[in-house]
Amino acid sequence: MSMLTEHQQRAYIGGQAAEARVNLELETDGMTLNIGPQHPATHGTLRIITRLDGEQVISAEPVMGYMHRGYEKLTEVRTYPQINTLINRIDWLSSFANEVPFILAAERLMEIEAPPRAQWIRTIFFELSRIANITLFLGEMGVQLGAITAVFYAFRDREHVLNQIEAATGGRFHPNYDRIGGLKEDLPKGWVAETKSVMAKVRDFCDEMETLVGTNEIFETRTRGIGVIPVEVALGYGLSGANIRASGLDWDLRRDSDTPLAWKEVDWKVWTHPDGDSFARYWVRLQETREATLIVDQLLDGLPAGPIMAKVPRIIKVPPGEAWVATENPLGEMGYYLVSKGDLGPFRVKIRTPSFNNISIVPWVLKGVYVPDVITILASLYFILGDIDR
Amino acid sequence: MSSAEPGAGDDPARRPSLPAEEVTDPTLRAEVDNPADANVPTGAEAAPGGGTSAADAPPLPAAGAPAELSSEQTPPQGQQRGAAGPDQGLADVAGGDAGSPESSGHTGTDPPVPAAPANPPPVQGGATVPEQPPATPRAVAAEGALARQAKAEQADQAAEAAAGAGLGEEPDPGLDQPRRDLVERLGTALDGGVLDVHIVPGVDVWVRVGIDHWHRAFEVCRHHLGLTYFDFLSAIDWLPSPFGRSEDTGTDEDAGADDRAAGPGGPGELEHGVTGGSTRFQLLARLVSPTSHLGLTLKADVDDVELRAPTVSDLYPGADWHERETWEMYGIDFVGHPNLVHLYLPGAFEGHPLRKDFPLLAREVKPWPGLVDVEAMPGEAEAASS
Amino acid sequence: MTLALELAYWQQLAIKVLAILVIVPTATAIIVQTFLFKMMAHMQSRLGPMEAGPHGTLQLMADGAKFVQKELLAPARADRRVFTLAPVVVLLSTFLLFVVIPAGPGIVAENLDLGIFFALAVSSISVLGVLMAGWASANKYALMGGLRAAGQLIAYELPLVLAVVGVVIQAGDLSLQGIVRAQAEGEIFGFGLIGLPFVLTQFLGFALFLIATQAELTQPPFDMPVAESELVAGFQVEYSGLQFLYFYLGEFGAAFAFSALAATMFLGGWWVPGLDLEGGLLANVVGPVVLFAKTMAVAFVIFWIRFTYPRLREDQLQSFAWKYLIPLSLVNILVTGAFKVIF
Amino acid sequence: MGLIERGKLPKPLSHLLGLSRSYSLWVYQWGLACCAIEMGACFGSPRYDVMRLGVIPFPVSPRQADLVVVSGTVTDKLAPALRRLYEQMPEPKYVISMGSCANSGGPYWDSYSVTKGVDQIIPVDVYVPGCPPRPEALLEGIVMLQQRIRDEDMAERWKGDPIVVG
Repeated sequence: MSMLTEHQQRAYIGGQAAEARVNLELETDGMTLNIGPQHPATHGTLRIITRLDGEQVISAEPVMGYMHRGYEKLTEVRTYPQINTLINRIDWLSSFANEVPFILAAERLMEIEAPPRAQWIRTIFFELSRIANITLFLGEMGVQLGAITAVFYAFRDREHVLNQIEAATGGRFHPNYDRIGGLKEDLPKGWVAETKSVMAKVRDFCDEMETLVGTNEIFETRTRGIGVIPVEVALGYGLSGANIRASGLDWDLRRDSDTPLAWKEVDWKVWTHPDGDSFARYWVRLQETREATLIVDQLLDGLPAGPIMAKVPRIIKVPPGEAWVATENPLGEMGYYLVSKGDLGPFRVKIRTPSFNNISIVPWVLKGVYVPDVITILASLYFILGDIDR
Repeated sequence: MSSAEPGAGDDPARRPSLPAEEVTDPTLRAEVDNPADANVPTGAEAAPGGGTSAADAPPLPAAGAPAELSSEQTPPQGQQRGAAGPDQGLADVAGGDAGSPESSGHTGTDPPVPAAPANPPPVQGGATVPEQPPATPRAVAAEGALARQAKAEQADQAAEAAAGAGLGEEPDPGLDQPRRDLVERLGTALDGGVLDVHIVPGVDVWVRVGIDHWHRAFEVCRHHLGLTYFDFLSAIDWLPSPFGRSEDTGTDEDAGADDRAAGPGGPGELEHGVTGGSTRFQLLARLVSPTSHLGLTLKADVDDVELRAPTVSDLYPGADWHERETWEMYGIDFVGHPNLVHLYLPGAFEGHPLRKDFPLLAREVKPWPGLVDVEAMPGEAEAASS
Repeated sequence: MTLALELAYWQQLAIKVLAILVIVPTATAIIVQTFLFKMMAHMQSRLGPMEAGPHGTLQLMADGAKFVQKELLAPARADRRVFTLAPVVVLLSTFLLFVVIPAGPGIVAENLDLGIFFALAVSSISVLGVLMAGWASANKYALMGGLRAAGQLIAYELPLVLAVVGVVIQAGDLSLQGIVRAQAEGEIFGFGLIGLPFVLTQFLGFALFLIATQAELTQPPFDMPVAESELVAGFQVEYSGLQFLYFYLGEFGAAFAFSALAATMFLGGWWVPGLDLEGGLLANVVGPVVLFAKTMAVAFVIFWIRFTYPRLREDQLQSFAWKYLIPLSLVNILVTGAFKVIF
Repeated sequence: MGLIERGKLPKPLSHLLGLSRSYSLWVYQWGLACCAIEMGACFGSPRYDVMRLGVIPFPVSPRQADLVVVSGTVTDKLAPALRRLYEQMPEPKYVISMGSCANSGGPYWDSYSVTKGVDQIIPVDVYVPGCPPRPEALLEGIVMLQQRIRDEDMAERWKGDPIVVG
């Protein structure tokens, strides 16, 4: 009998000692809460280790790599067309937008210009994939905060856009439609008129989202003033896209960098918001979706005629050299640093993805925040796991 | 809205359907009415002086050059449009700039589309292609606003650039004044640290610095050159892959072989890219100025033996994760990094995957199942017709 | 209960207990089926379960039968006894609520004089069940869920009770039959045909009651304890199989019970013009149907709010209760009292 | 349930229980990569609504789920988490492996960090090929799984070799 109790005593004392050690560094025994790797709030498999004091977060450390597929190593052992199929699976919501910077980098090294019609169609599909990506965000933001109905409307109206992408490219959202020097094939008959009507539907969807979620008082109390990111901190961490425009910086690669795509020929506007909080990020993305539908309408009006493929040798060999091309993807600035030595495949491809930098600010922005706000801030930063882990 | 003149599109619903009064929040309404003023930079560099952005874009499409050729030589073929896209409105406002000639396709991808009506509209285009949009596309509101905004970006940077542009000397092809200024001022600040520079006018600029000047270069870029935006940091392993290109099929093998025979030597030979280099591992980083949109790519050779580099996460907090990833993938140790632990790979992963000599086991066991010998197309000689 | 044949007391008791044990699960099934599956689906422009039974009506039978077959898991470090007891406690409070709700002149399990007082006292037992579940599952998420639930239910117990006080002052009687009778006999400025459903005079009380019920049932916008995106499933994280079914039944049973209470107190209960209050076959048959219809109407509003609104943060939720709901309900009581004295 | 396992139940009753199991498959949200968006379109969008078939996407914790759709790339770092989650699900449980990444590593067949196929970790009942498979393909996988559950005999352990859709 006594042996048993002595064993229990030793275990008890051991437990106390361990407990004391933990408390030593913290005056209160903080609780470590593990959000993820499987968690409805994180879009996929991001794990965040948070030390809590009651409901407040003392420190948050994201753990990644659960979706790391080693893209940069795989691109070194593949030829250019094979890489093209691989990279549109990085940011799987707007997959056409992943192909464009890589193709532009290769074209810059090969000094080939795609004919104007191809550039215009590329811009149209770029904006279509932006709409497909951000409409899901508008619905998802509602679900993260508890309004279940919003995401169903998002999925319903996103289907129309996917139909248009599939009609022209064959894939719902992994089109693999871009080629070095142009596009795979031209648009099917009647596609332009159909896309016009889909754009009108997306605009109605945006208005619906604005009334259902945007101007909802509880949504505003949950997001206004939460997760405020000033501009300098955003610049230091390399945030891009709607996250930095929501902090007030008027910077959009579509207008500011000299991409050969057709944004210059269209009249559109870059939306910014001075607050920099979660609501601002949601609001900027909502306006960007509307703006994207207007861009597509104008592009469809002025679509030039002509060939869609420049003269390209059948076996593509990019001459030796290095090129960096970045475009304004729906999530932010996505760029490829292509190093080629004249082989069938590139020598080294550095893939700069927007979500990687967007999430690197999480430890800074989550300090001293309530647990429910962790979800709001993560939802408003809007990252895709494939983008972070490559 | 201060947009200069409406673009080709004529539909009145140009502005988003968000009527002003629906926007209740005053800050929002201010935002909707005049976007350019709303982005009062809080502490960040003010929008650049008119001079910089105008000067940044030489009106004439400058010569794009492949890496090897020195930047002055004009490209053999294919007009590389270089101008960063000032348009009619901007040029007038900036004044003094050699106004872009009426027909210059500053953003035209192909030779500027002639003002004559375009060739017959494609069949499925449905509506006839409207008359070719006026040669000068609408001045983008924000860019115009940027030019008008007189605040100097950084006392020395703006003055220097404005002085350069003000001279109004004849813009010869290949001159890319803002990027040259950037490199000169970096060179003076590092006094000798800059080992090699490569400028592709109007496109990009590479600078290779010594590894001991690496931290100083970042400091200068951040505090003096206004490159406050941290883009990325990574590394390149210049050792040619000992596993060869298992992708090449039969026909490509011989095509590839003779190139390699003529080109750089076998696997042992290190052949570096744009700004040269001597060691196997080379650090690569890119910084951008969020206002003048100038990007600078920094490179530095890492000594092969001790593989060590100073960390820059104290200057740019974003570098923290990039350096962890580079350490994990290449094994380059970053001195002074707060917590250099695995980022992507599970703890027990040994080896550095992105090194060229790291084998991809699945490929060694069985080459790509889809390896079909690509038979030559009939009439291989003439290129595939468009 | 005045039945034709004289029954010994225990026989009447057995019938009553049996009746409640039958009514509550079927009522919950109807609520879940129509609202949680069908109404939510149609609100989100889709069909909802269609395969099980004609037009998906037997979906809940399939769910029930499946949950019975599931393996009962409990975490190793869980406190076994408290772990299994928690769902029973939550279910108990739902069943007890139905004791006092009158469905007709003669149809009421126990016409207590303190009817409404008993109902509110019993409804707070579920807080105990939730806390027991939260603590016993030895899981961080469950613990946080349990603590949040305790804070929230207590914070919203007060407006619930105070909203009811207004009704009691106006009816002058605590027993639910009395409240129904008061509503039936009252008249508005001499026009007595439709009686005086208290919602007309106590609209503030009705609104407060609905908001407090939404919080009692831990439904969005007050569903912090079971917040999917943060606490995974709050205190229900570790429950599987039959125990989860108890929680499920408890949650929606409580929804039915509270909307029945709201219907009785504010919409005139089982009485409609034309039914005599003393009893008789017609009233005893039509009464339950009327009560059911009014309850479904109230439940529709509750679930409608549930599917559209995002959830409030913990501190906003508490401040909303203490700063707005409780003062409002006190004002309501003051006004009702003043009117009672004047008229 | 011990009773069902030992197969003592009369034929019609076990068929009825099988019927109820097939009509109320509570599915567990375990979205990984691009297939998760197609799974979301299948679960959450009105056009391919899966609730019609009685598959309810409500439960959030594995304890209440009896079907898990592994949709996306399973990496070596994620394998232990996936294994632990599978074990937390109560017994009559089924697995659908959706997409070529989950089936066999897919386009990342030569990657150093991707597990080549989820069946190395957990037993799989239905394979849905495609990269990403269309929502209709997942629906077909679910319907075939339901047919199998309906006439499944819980007594014998071996459930037959896995179904491959299409």
